[in-house]
Amino acid sequence: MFTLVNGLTTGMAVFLVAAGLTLVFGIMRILNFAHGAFFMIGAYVASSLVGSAPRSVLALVAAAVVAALVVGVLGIVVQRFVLRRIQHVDEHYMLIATFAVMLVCVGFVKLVWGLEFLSVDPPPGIDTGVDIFGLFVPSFSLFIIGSGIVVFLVLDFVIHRAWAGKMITAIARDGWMAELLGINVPAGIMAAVGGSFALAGLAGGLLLPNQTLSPALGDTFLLLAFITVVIGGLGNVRGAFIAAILLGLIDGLNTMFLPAYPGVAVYVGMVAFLLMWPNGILGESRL
Amino acid sequence: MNRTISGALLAVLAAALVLLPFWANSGLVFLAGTTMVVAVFALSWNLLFGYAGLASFGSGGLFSIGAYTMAVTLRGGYEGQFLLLIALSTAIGGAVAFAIGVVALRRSTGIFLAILTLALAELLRITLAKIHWLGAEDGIPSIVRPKASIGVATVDLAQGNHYYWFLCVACALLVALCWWIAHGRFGRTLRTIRLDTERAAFMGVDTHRYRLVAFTISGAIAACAGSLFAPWAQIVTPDIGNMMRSTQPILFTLLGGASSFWGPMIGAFLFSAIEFSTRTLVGIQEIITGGILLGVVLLFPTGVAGAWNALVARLADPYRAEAKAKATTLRPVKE
Amino acid sequence: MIRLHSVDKSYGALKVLHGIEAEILEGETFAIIGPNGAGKTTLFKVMTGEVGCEAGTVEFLGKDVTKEPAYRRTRAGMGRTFQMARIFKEMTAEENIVVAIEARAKNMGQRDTPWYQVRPSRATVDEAGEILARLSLERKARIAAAQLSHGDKKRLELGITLAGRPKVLMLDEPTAGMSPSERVGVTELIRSISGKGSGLTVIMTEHDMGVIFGLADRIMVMNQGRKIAEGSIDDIRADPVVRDVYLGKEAHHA
Amino acid sequence: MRLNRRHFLTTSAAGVGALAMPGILRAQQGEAVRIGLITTLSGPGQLYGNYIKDGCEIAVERLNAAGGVNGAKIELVVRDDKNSPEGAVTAFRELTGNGIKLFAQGTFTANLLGTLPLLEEADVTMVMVGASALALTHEAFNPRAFRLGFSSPMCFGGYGTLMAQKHPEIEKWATLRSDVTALADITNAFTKGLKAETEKAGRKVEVLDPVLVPYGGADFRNQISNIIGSGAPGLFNVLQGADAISYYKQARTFGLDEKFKVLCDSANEFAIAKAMGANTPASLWSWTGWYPAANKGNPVSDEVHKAYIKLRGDEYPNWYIGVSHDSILTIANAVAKAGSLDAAKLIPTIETETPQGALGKIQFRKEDHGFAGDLTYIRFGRDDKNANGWSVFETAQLPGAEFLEKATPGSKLN
Repeated sequence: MFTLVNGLTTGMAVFLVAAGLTLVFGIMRILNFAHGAFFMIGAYVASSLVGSAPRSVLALVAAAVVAALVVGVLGIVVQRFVLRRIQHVDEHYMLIATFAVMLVCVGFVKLVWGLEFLSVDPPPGIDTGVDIFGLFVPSFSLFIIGSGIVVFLVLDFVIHRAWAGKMITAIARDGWMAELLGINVPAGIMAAVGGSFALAGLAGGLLLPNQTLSPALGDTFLLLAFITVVIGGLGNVRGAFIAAILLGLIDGLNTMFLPAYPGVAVYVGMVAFLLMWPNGILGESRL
Repeated sequence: MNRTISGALLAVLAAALVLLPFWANSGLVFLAGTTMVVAVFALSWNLLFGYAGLASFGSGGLFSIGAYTMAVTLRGGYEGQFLLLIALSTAIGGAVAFAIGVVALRRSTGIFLAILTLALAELLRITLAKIHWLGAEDGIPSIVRPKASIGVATVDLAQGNHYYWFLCVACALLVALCWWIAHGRFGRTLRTIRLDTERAAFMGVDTHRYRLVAFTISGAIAACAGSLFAPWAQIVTPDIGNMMRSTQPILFTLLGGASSFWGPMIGAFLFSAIEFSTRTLVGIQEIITGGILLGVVLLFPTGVAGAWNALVARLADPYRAEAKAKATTLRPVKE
Repeated sequence: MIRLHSVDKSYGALKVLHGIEAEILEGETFAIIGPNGAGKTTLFKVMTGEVGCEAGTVEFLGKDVTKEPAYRRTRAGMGRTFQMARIFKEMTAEENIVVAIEARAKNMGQRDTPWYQVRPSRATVDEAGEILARLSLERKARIAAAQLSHGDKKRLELGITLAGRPKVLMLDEPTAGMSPSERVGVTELIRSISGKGSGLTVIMTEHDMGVIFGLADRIMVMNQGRKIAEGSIDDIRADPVVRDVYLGKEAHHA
Repeated sequence: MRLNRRHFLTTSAAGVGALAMPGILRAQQGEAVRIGLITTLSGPGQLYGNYIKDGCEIAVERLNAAGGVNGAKIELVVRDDKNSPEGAVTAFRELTGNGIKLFAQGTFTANLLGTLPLLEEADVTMVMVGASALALTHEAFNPRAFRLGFSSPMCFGGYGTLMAQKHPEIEKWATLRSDVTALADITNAFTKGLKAETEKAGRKVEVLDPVLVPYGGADFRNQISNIIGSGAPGLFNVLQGADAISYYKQARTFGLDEKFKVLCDSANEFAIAKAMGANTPASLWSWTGWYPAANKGNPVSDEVHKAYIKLRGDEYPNWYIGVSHDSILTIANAVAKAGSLDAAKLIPTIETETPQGALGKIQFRKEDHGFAGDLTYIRFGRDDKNANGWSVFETAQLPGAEFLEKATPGSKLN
């Protein structure tokens, strides 16, 4: 039972990171290697703001929002000066460009924050556990699960219901037509890209008390987020949400039934999934 | 004109490589040997990507299979049959690639194939790190450089720079093989599949079979490169097939230019040159490598080979080059 | 030549073909017409094997090919072009034809190039030259296909198809997007290829009635996924149902 | 924001200077005594590589200030092994090609295994900095290499012994480690030491099978729940670096401090406290290779400690600082005594000399060039009274020689 709750926690943590990744793919059709690095920068920025012991949940969330803004701006800069300049070339050059951006980001983090480990504690209020029907659940787990669900609901609403989402969808499907309809396409793309990258920063801030900060932090989540995004169907936020939960559960069952081979089930599960549903659970989506 | 300049340059570079041990530092010689092997490895990857339109992110796994096969058989005392061992490693790599291709290619292409192969390579790495018989994480060290006998002549590859020259010959042969595959009828047909799979099918081409064959050949050559690498580095570890290894050929190919046959090799040598010339700037390696990659991508979006072709074409015939450069962003594979 | 028997096809919940029955005879030029969305292109795809069908059978040369993939049908003698010309843009016009000839040669077991030879054989190059000449593209042989004009691209695609020496030539809107003068040229070209005595069967869809009436022996009219009429040009012109749903409206507009 | 600008600039300037030098050509030997340092300066191991570099640079500075070696200055030539054996081999061959005969190399075992077979041909002498893997002094033993590091049976066997002595009341131990084979050796050594000592005292102790976590994981809650569920009052934790800190952080909510009477960390020492500050576990043991406060009265240790504080402003240097300092010291001392860079003369000198280093007397076992220094264990934890939120409660030292494994150079230890 605890495995389930914890699987959900892991899943939601991964979803927080994967959401931005899948959106970037939906808008620009690139698998962004630098996403993990942006996540890491978000975490470092937030940690510089709150110090090692945040005073309240609000302080943590506020720091996460600021981190999101910083990373969003960073994302816009990257989009403007790097990705946009090569978007008409070959899509694979986007891949190499994001890889290069990742290297620069990691180097930058090393220079600014150094190599020593940094740690941020859960703020008071979510630093203990609660008893739910006799099951001990850390309240920070609930915080992560809640954050994941909120982010998902907001994203889902924006994409499928709100005007902004429709506009972005129109741009993603047919930029030329959108322009004809009077939508400011460059501004729209910029906002969407900024928003997607900002999600990485937000995730970095929210997950801050969950793990330790080191320049390798980006790698920890990047691969899991890649897997989630692919299993869920590229560009599909709902798919990523479901896939993230599945991933968390698979990993949980792994520790339960195959404790001698930690972390292996995720890969095996992914290979099996891809062979069964080569287009992801909910299919690919252009946003 | 274009071809003459490029050909002359190629010849000069090849000669410089062969003569390297006579004038360069042994570290540079080692790096050059490593680069030759990964250049061939990158070439094998581009055979799949630039010709069949399939992007694998798990090629490092096949490289690893080749390297481990060689390491284990050499440790097992089969040094006498070195050439046979290379063939064996190649065959095993090909067989594994074939098996993966049979299962994976029918169902997934594009990014899904990329992620699938990546997952398989990671699984292989994790598995290798757990097998004590294969040295677990520390791998198999102290691999001997054996004697190679061709008919009557026997060369002791353990001596001096003999293995380096052996690598030169072996890599040249592999490059020639790739060139032949890429430029012959098979390569032409593969290109039609990358350019328009459906159109190719409506010429009566069994696209799935061609892709499978390309996948197998590419895997076999990757494993062959791995098998050549094991006695060169004299140690193999599970990390020999990690994600960095798998992204290596992708970086080299895109840096050099995927649309050119020589692109992956140019990329490999350029990358090594960058790394070597910045080796003393410790601690900011990532920024340097990343910055240079970014610069190349932004300045030469067709890769270095594309930029070179454009430059040579402009020198040769300024007017036509202009028109050509405007008309196509991605140029056909030439040479 | 080709016989369709009660073919059904759906895309999800949308049923686009309802029990199509048709038989195309050897040597004739058979046109499929109908308003946009009538299911012409889908029917094409079912015949060539690009998509499967839920029910019914497709027979080619007396053999049931319903389950056969596209490349096998092509090997058996089908050749098709697409609405939007699909050619290998990065290759030159000549290379486009050469790869098609080589594919055919391999399928038919003709081996004129030794295995070690990299360049295409003399015979292949000569044949490509002939085909390009027939398409009046011989002067553009060395130009990258991407740079050809729209009309030339469609000609080149026809050349790729012809290089496969098909028994039945399937043209999906061969004159779509062409200027009137280009249209005349292509119509002439098709007529010269499929003229009596060539033995070539042609199946085409087309919007331009001038092209249809200039080429077709028999016409099938489709509407909303159903066949509503079939016959000679005169039969179709006289058919009251066709007049109602198709020509009729046009007549009113005119 | 802990970028030390001055240090960064000097590093870069030195780098640019070295770039300009025609290093790729076969250079002739200069006047200075050049020591090649190959360590990990990029990727995941960079943290430790940087410590090693700092320690070595402190040593060079100190030795040169004292007049160098027989009047010649020592020059350190640093290269990155790029976290891979082939990177290490490239660097090694480059430096030997430039005529360097003295080497210090360290962090990862595999990278050392890559260069060890090359020592003979290049005719060089090497000190393996901080290396712990058994293979280096056993199956892969090379007479030209000296291990200035603590083997797993020694420091973790001693660790187990210490725990059996300090906490005889604990009869059940849980163990936790990353899914990495090298860490399995550590766990086994601890278990062996613990059991041997307990049995000697006529008692019994149960050690549970290790709980495994994936290396570089992000969430350890499942494993935490498993371990706490086992009911063992003692825990030996063999996670490394960021993993370990994440673990303690996530485990706190589950009542880590209350559930376990004794918490033992393998070797992360102050990295945990420095990252976690006021949220450090209440009490935590850790092994360390060098702790200045435990070496009071050793002037070298104090000097190195001071130099490090000056360099980085950090009062709690990582143990690699001391070990890497002593590695350079060992080489320099041998060169001074032997009056030559020749390996044939240096090796017997290193074998017999016992220079005073930060770790104490540096002495190698003659048969397999293993090192048997003092073993230091520290207990630290949360302390509200201290400004940084934690302090060191106690230290314990054991003589390493008692725990050093049998010498079997050239073959695997059974």
